[in-house]
Amino acid sequence: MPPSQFGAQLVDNQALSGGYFTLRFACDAACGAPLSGIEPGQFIMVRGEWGREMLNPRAFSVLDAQADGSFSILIKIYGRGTAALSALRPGGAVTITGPLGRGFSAPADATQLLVAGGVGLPPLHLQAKRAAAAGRPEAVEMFYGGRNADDLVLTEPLDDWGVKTTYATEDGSRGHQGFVTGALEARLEAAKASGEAVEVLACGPTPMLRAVRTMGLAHDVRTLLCLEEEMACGFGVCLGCAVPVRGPKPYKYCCSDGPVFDAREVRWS
Amino acid sequence: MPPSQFGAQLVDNQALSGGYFTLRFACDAACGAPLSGIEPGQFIMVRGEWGREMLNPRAFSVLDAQADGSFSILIKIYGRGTAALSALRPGGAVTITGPLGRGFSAPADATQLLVAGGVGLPPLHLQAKRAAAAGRPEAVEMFYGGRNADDLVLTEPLDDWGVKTTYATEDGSRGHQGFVTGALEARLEAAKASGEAVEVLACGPTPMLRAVRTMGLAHDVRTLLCLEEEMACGFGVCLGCAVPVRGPKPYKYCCSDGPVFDAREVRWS
Amino acid sequence: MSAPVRTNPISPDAVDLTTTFAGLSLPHPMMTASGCFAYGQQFAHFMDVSQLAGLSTKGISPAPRMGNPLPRICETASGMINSIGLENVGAEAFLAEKLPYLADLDVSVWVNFFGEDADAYVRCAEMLSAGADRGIDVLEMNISCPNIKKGGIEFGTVPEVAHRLTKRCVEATSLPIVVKLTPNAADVPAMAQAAYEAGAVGVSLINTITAMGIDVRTRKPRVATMYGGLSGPAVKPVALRMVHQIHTKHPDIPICGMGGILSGEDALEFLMAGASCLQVGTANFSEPPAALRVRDELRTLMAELGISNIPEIVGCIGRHDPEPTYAPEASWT
Amino acid sequence: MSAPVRTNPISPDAVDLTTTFAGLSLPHPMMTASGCFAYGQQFAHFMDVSQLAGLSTKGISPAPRMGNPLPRICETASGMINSIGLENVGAEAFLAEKLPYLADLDVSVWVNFFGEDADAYVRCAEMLSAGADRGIDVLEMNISCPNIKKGGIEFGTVPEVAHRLTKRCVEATSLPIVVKLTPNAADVPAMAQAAYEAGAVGVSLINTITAMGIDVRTRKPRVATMYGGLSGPAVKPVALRMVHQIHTKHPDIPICGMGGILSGEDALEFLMAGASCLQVGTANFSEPPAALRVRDELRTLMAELGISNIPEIVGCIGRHDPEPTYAPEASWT
Ligand SMILES: Cc1cc2nc3c(=O)[nH]c(=O)nc-3n(C[C@H](O)[C@H](O)[C@H](O)COP(=O)(O)OP(=O)(O)OC[C@H]3O[C@@H](n4cnc5c(N)ncnc54)[C@H](O)[C@@H]3O)c2cc1C
Ligand SMILES: Cc1cc2nc3c(=O)[nH]c(=O)nc-3n(C[C@H](O)[C@H](O)[C@H](O)COP(=O)(O)OP(=O)(O)OC[C@H]3O[C@@H](n4cnc5c(N)ncnc54)[C@H](O)[C@@H]3O)c2cc1C
Ligand SMILES: Cc1cc2nc3c(=O)[nH]c(=O)nc-3n(C[C@H](O)[C@H](O)[C@H](O)COP(=O)(O)O)c2cc1C
Ligand SMILES: Cc1cc2nc3c(=O)[nH]c(=O)nc-3n(C[C@H](O)[C@H](O)[C@H](O)COP(=O)(O)O)c2cc1C
Ligand code: FES
Ligand code: FES
Repeated sequence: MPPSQFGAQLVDNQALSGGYFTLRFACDAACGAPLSGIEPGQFIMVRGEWGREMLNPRAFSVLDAQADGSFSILIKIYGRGTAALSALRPGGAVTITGPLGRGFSAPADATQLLVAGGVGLPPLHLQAKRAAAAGRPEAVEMFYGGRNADDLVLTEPLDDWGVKTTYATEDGSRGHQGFVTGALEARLEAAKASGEAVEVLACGPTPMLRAVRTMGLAHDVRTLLCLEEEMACGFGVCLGCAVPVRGPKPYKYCCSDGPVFDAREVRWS
Repeated sequence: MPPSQFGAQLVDNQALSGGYFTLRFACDAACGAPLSGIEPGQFIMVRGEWGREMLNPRAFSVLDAQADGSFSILIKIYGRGTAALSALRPGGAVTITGPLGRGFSAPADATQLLVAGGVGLPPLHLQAKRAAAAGRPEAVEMFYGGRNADDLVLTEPLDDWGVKTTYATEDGSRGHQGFVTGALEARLEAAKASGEAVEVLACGPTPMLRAVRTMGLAHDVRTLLCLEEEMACGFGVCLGCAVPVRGPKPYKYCCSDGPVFDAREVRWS
Repeated sequence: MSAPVRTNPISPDAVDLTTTFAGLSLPHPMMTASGCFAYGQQFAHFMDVSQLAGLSTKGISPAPRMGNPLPRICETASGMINSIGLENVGAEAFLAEKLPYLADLDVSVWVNFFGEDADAYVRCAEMLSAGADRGIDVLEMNISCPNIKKGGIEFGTVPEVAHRLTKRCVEATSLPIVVKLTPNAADVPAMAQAAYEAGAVGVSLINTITAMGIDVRTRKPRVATMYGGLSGPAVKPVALRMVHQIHTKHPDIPICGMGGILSGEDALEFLMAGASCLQVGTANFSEPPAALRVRDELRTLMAELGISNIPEIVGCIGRHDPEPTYAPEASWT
Repeated sequence: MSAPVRTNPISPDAVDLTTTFAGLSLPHPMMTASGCFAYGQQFAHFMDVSQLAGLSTKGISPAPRMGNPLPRICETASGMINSIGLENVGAEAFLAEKLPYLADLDVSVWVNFFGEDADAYVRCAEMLSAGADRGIDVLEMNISCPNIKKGGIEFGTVPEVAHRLTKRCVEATSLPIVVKLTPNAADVPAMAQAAYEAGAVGVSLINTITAMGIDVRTRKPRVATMYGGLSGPAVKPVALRMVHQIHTKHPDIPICGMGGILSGEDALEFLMAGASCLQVGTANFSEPPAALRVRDELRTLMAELGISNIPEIVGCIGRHDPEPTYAPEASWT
């Protein structure tokens, strides 16, 4: 689906634990369902009716999108824009640009280990949902980490879908105590021992992604990282969201070449 | 009452005819009733939670203020600020600075002819209300003009108070056809003929005020004009709201010396 | 207060939006600005690009450039700072890969260009001349390249240096050259004059204002190069002033105005200040078809104000009526 | 992305906000800016004025000035334009009528001053010297007076001229002189250096940026003098850049920073850029006690970031870590 710009209204704003919110929107009637074919990891740019002090739109991964044109995002208050969105009431209007970027593809032969942290959950949550909908919940496994149990949201659907989950919290209040990368490391070791084909799909805070990348490279498994860079346009024209890469050119663009990048490609020290 | 800055929440937002709105606010509990002693013509500076693209607060005359701390204003959409206020819902927070400026004093010996146009109504409406409350509704007479009947709002209370009213509309849909200054001219002639002592208090669009000033000077009756100038601070420090005057200094300040000025003082050509 | 200029509203259909810039006839004043429209293709998803009056490409240098390290952008109050580093595909690849798409659009194609030194400017102008019969209409010479090393700053700030550079480029190409001015110069009208006298057909302005943001948590600048360029509505008042200054001092110099244009009213302000065509930059990021919306709003606003054509109002700003003189002793009437 | 500088949060009580500017000890960095605080009295309704570290008065000239015709102000995106015309009561009336109130406040009193020509500057400095033992702490010399006729522009934009003027004023008074710089100069660090070498104890910046707004209905400029000065959050990125440029080139010159400060985070940005005290201007109009709120927010933010004192962070901005070098041929790991 090529991107377009369209209006939407908030249908529902649900406060979750840990300061998270899910916002569900309906597209303007005339727009159809521009996001229904979205790939997990693809994103939208969102702008509210908040004037031009906040000049540029904000990027959000799509948590889910329905055939009726409705779609939802998961947010946490970071600055003014996310604060304004968290305060949006039903009926509140936003302008959406999307779908943008390239997402994850569905599991093929290797088991996909989905590693999520913080607001990096949506791409992997949707990836799990899609796998389950395709009758292959066992093709993915969710590794989801946070500071404490409140930080882990929207976990019930994962159980409903029959997706295997491993949780990790820094304070041990849910699942393993420690970082999610500890649990991932153990899983990768086990796969190596058994000769099982696995790949890693990760989205979350940059320090987590750096650790996942190092681990994936060390284990020589295919590792895909869904990155965040500050964006002005979201569709490849401002060149603001450069990601340093190896290869024939020094930079690619998070918004148009990504946000999903192969860990081997990313030029991080 | 010296001015202060305080918070308030919208209690009620009433759309009237002609694109006017009355907004009623309650002061934050801790503030008491900072506006209850306001003089008609005094004003407040209002700022909503709309960020800093609109940097400065907006000036509004007080339409009424109660001892319980509630107060109201009459607005019409002019630009972004008034549009944002018109869309404010109950519970919406604003920051108020006031009371500011110098208003009209209560009628003494001369009958006060109150000349109102557009959003210039509030000072004169409150002046009429005060006169009625003091048991002297006959000490004031309202001359109120607009383009058409829809432009004339909040007229019922004037009748309730027993205030004599003369309306004028450009299309003749209510009261005299023509400008309100036509009716005023006739009234001033009558007063001159009968030797009755009158004075003129006017607030409204600048062309109206210019006409009233010329008329007042020609009839040699005391004429007070409640002026509007673009304001940044509202309390006499930015020097933005200069009003050219005769006298020992070339300018006075609309916010701190006014907004009420003697027509003889104003240096208009 | 001054009274509005009273003219009767007219029908939007009666508004003639055509304008002329340095002999170039345009169907309306709205173009898109360099670096804010890439090479155009991506916008086809969002709008009919051929509806634009024209567009200016990302700045082209003789060889490809890889751009600056991250972070490259940050938002500020009603504006943004960028430090992209003039990343571009280079003149050769531009001509081969990007120009054919643009040539087919039937809009005025302005190729924004620069060089790392004076010779590279001339070389770039020469290389791009090959596009003269392949769709390029104008070369827009960007003399404000904050990221160019030695001497580069003088191209944009010293009139004599700009004059010399412009002259060399004008002589090196058959294409008309528009010089894009930087607001960081002390005397912008002098820069415009220098460029015009050197043979440029007109000037465009403003480029971004050098600016900085700081991340207090990392104690680092918010763009990696420390300083970047400020654009967006925040700079509009500065841009308008500079357009008006040039138009007042040098009414013959055609001006393409830009800096924070977001609405038809913004556009009309720039026209009244003295610009005869306009570019929309940063606004494209949040709203890809912004320039076309601005065009439509401009038409509606002109109709409302009874303005039937553009030439009527270019540079029409008058002074306020003087106040009655003040005599301190004057007694009240 | 750079990682935050990790320091443990501390208690707000453990934050020491004291700062030193050119030998002047201040209890915290927050002052109010010239022209945005009048002569102070009106603010007593809204705040305890003596809680400020200092204040700068409306600009004073030797004789009273009546100011510019209307309109004098207009709002812009995240900013405003003013053309007040340096209206003031004059040095004599200032000393007699305004200074006594300020002297009683126990805050650092900076008297902003200017003259219509160089001699008037010197005369004003001399006249105000009479306030040296009556409460004046600093003379803030405004060398950017857009409304001053012939030659005035050069005071603020030509280093040699600024040096000469500063030197004469320094010699004319026993009071320390801080030179207030204009962002309209091409080379602001050179201006700072000129002022400092001429004997100024420090510099303050930025004054407003020359700007314009147009009322498309009246076809008139939105301030009567055509151009006015832009202030507010819109200019903050430009102000930060200039403060940082001066601090980087001339780390010894004490800087009082301003331009769009509205929050504790804004204040911290200016300190990190190299300012050691700060002024709040336009923000006072919408929120009279803005400078004290900013002080409180600064304390809270410093505590959160584990910054225990001001000197630790003045001019602490570092560069970003370089990216791993790029080798086009490099194969993937
Ligand atoms: C591809 C992508 C997907 C994302 N998905 C989500 C999501 O599903 N849920 C969610 O809560 N957040 C997500 N983010 C992060 C989200 O865009 C930022 O939190 C948001 O832009 C912050 O805006 P603000 O106004 O609240 O913060 P402010 O600090 O006021 O923003 C200032 C500027 O910084 C930018 N910015 C700040 N933080 C980030 C960041 N981490 N990444 C990129 N730009 C940033 C903003 O866009 C803005 O330009 C995603 C980012 C990207 C790039
Ligand atoms: C003493 C006083 C009393 C007023 N009382 C009322 C009232 O009771 N009801 C009402 O509806 N309006 C009143 N006004 C006018 C009201 O302040 C303006 O309509 C309002 O500021 C417009 O803001 P905006 O954001 O909608 O328009 P914008 O055009 O977005 O405003 C842009 C700027 O222009 C200023 N401005 C625009 N129009 C005016 C104006 N006519 N007078 C002063 N400043 C202006 C704004 O303050 C702002 O700075 C009063 C003005 C003054 C000075
Ligand atoms: C991300 C970005 C990249 C830009 N790149 C260029 C460029 O390559 N060449 C150029 O002359 N101007 C460049 N500009 C400046 C714009 O063309 C324009 O002059 C400026 O942004 C002001 O207009 P605006 O406020 O509408 O954006 C760039 C601006 C931005 C925001
Ligand atoms: C209405 C107004 C009047 C001003 N008058 C003066 C002045 O008399 N002298 C001076 O040096 N600066 C004057 N300034 C500039 C401010 O002191 C300050 O340098 C500038 O506004 C930037 O700070 P801000 O963005 O916090 O307002 C004035 C600014 C405004 C808005
Ligand atoms: S956000 Fe503009 S190119 Fe990626
Ligand atoms: S509005 Fe600031 S002095 Fe009147």
